Amino acid sequence: MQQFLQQLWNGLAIGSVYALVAVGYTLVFGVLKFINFAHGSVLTVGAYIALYSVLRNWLPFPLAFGLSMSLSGVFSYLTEMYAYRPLREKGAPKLNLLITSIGVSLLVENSIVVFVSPDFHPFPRVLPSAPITMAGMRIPPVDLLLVAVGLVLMCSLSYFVNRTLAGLTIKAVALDRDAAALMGINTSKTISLTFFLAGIMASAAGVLIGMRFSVNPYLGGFFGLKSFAAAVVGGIGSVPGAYLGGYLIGMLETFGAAYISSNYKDAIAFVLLVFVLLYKPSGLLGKGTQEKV
Amino acid sequence: MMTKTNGFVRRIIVFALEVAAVWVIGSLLREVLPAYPVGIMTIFCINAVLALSWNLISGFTGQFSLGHAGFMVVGAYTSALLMMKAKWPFLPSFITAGLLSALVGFLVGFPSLRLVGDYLSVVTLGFQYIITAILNNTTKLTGGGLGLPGVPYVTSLPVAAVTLTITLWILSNLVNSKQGRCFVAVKEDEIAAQSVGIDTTYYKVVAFMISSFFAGLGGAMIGHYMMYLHPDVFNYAKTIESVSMVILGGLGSLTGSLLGAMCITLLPEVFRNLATFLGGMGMLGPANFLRRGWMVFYATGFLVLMLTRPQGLLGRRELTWPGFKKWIGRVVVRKEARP
Amino acid sequence: MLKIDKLNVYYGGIHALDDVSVEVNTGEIVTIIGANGAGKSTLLRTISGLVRATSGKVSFESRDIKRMSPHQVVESGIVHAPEGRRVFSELTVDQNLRLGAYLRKDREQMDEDLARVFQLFPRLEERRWQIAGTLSGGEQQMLCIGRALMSRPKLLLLDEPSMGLAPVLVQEIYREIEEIRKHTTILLVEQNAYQALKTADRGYVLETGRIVMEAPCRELLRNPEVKKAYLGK
Amino acid sequence: MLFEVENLTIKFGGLTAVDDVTMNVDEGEIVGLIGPNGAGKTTVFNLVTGVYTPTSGQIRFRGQNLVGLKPNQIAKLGVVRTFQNIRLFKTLTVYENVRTAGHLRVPYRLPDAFLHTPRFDVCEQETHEDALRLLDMVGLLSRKDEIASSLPYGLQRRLEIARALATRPKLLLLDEPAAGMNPQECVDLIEFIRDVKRDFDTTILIIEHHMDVIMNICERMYVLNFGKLLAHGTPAEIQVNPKVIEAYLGEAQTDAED
Repeated sequence: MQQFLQQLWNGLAIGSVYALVAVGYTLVFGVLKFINFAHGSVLTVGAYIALYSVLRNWLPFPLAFGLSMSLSGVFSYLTEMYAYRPLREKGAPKLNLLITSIGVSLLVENSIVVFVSPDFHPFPRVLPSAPITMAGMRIPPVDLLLVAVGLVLMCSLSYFVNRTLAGLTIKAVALDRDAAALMGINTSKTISLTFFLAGIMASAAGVLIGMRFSVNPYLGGFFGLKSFAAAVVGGIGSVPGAYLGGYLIGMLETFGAAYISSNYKDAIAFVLLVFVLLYKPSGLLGKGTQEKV
Repeated sequence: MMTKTNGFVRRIIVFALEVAAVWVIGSLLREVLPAYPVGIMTIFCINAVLALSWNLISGFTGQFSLGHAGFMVVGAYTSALLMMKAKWPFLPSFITAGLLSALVGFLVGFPSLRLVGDYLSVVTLGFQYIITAILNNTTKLTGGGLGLPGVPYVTSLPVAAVTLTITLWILSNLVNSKQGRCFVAVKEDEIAAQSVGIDTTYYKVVAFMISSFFAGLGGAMIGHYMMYLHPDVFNYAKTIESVSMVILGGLGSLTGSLLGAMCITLLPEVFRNLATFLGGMGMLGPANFLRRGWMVFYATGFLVLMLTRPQGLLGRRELTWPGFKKWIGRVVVRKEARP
Repeated sequence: MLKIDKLNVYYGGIHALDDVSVEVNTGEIVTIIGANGAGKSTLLRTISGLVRATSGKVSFESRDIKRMSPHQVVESGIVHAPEGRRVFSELTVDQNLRLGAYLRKDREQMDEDLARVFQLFPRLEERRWQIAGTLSGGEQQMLCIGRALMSRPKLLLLDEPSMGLAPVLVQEIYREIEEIRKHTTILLVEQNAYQALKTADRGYVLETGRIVMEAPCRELLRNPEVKKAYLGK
Repeated sequence: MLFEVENLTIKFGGLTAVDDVTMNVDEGEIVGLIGPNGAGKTTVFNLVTGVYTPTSGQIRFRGQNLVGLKPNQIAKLGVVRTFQNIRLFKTLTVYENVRTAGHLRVPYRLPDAFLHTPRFDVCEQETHEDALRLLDMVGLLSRKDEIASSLPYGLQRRLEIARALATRPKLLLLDEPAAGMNPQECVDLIEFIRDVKRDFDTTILIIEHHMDVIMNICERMYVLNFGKLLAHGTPAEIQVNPKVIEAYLGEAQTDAED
């Protein structure tokens, strides 16, 4: 039982990471209908910004965290501005957007390898490393922070998207871009806002996952992909779906590793993905769309 | 009917002569040239097979697959293990490697090709991760994460060049057939394709299987060239390598894939030689940068290409002899026209 | 108020609008009638900035609006209730209406407008918290018009408000249009030519991208050619 | 009876888009399907061609049930359509559009394609010639190497019909072929559809808004309104049917009839 609770907690922690990143995929897919393969890179960029701010003693950790989130948001916004928008305005096919986003992720990853460092960096100790014992579970403080930050960010995002007018524009653009424009919504601005928000969420995940494991150039590729699987499992385009998918994959992974075999841990997300897509191609909470004939 | 048969026989004979010529030239080059350029040419041939096979599913049929490395790895381990453990000769191992990849292609493709567009890329990518996980954990059979040393060396330049020639011949025959036209129709507009009776699922699965077959052959060649296998050789980056070749050359152009494979194969070599040269001149800093700098150059080039010429160098056109002659003709005429 | 001069639009190889000139004066209802594919919707989409014109002039209150993006057009006082209703199907009626008032910063005025829309379409108030996708066709049409009115436009572009609606509902919608015209100028596109001509002051007949006739509606209703082509007599 | 639809119904959520429609088409007829915008005409085509599955009802073609078949299977049986918003293979040439659609009449298999066998040569030669002949018949031969999407609108419509004809349909479904055409083009189209019917020996079911087109070429017509069948008869009968005039032509003076 104790072990079960411990795994449940671990799953929750790692699931928070997936959920935070997955929601970015889902938001961007909502407004632009394409998979932003560069979304994972934002996570890496965020982790590095925080790492260097702390490593070089530029900023205390909480400020570094905040700086990382806002700069990554801006970075995400810039990728849209300079890589995707020109293509969109030319009316390029969606496949070109997808390929371009792969190019962006290559550029980010390779630039970090070449200009920064190809090595794995442990994150400097900013939190006590001794685990906290709670109800028999041993919880590293970073996990506590992860779950807390995850919950706060996810709730804020949901509130923003569902309850504020600016947030509603994201939904409106996702549902019908032309109709949104006819309401006086500046759709380009809404798309930028979406990328900014997606960037903030991803970088929060990036910093925390960097603290939990290590910071390296491939961080985004690895977690980004599984988070994408989470977004699809939950139903891409659906914000609660992204959260559900994230936690689900986090749980399955930790329980799979604990009770079945840790060797297949990284494959679990994709096995789940394949099964969900076969059973319900639009994902668990997604709405099926049929092309209009 | 008689003349038709003759035409067929003649084409087969011409093709056999071509293959023989490629073999002879390849063998000669291997004898005459130093190991370094021979190696690059061999790698080019392997890369070209991989690019051509990815082009069939993604360039012609429009199904963006990101699991190409997954099919390579199936072929690589199958051929290597058949030769090492079952003591099969090369050719049957090689063909079996392709067939098994095609079978895996069917198993992955049949369910996932019902998904639309972007989802396919994710499922195929996921498949590649699953297969890597499986290989990493079957230590007894495949060496797992320790790798598989002692794979027999077979992929000499003539072998790779002949494989490329056959691949190119079969694929160009295929795309210039009813089936090839149906592949393109699926890419153009699935609903319209169905409306004229094209079974889009069937053609997608067929294209996927053929693509996987040749990816398997390419993977097998890699194993028999490096004489060592490791699951991580066939990662996402390996897939992206083939993707970049095709995109550079042009989605839906076979000769474009050859061109793209050539450029991408040469790119790191150019940088490496430049670095060695600079190192020799005593400029160690820039030399060290260049050694890794090609990666940034490669990524930047990839992006610039997508933003400025997304259809690639050739678009959907093919390089052909008559076309080449026409082009030469135009260039010459233009020069002569000058005062 | 709105002045369109020699407008040309190409749309995927098609010359969709060919030297179209249309004028709308303050307080009028002007209608554009024509068959499917004649270019009526394209004209409205060009005015609202969704489609780019190749040549010609579009000016609104003597400002050139041809190069404006859709949200700038809305800012200038034109709002377009698109064909096929296009409500945000997964949002509530209330959210749809609030998005309609997106450019209005003043909360009080917004509540006032909301009240006005509910007065016009009491059924929307009953269904205020319902998801728009679950409304009936007629209710969605009301929502579409109500949403457009939330920005307090000077000019309302209405695209086929009667499409797919039962006759009773068509009459109801047109009663509300009579109401709306008291405050707002309207450019109305209709396939239901009879209904449109009965309601509007002036009409244009659009045929494969060209204006072939322009006259007060009373005259168009009597015109034998119009009768033959659009009124089935 | 070549083609029969019985009690066809489809519901999308709360909306009944097609409601209990029964109709039939006999061999060699040209039958019209008219009704106001949003009446469910295109939905009927989508049901017949397998794009949607009906909630209830039957569709039979030459006695065979079409419900549950995939669009490509239905096309293979000989029921082929065009689309309201033209769906060509946009980046292919005119010739390639027609040639691709000829695939159903090419019997060779994959190995023939790999090796370009003698059988392949014979079949390819035949379909090549057939495609050219077809383009000649529809008057597109001189533009065969142009990219489909670069054609003028009217010719794109014509090409779409030619592409459908390349499959040699027994029943051709035309969805608003005259949309966006001027009166002269409409006259040409009427001529063209008559030619098609004669030369290809096909039966035609046509959705159209242009009254002059539909009244001119149809022997019989069905009128839909709100998904329901409103009337059925010859053009002359339909033209004077008060219910049709009220619903279709928008003259809603009284609701006394309901």
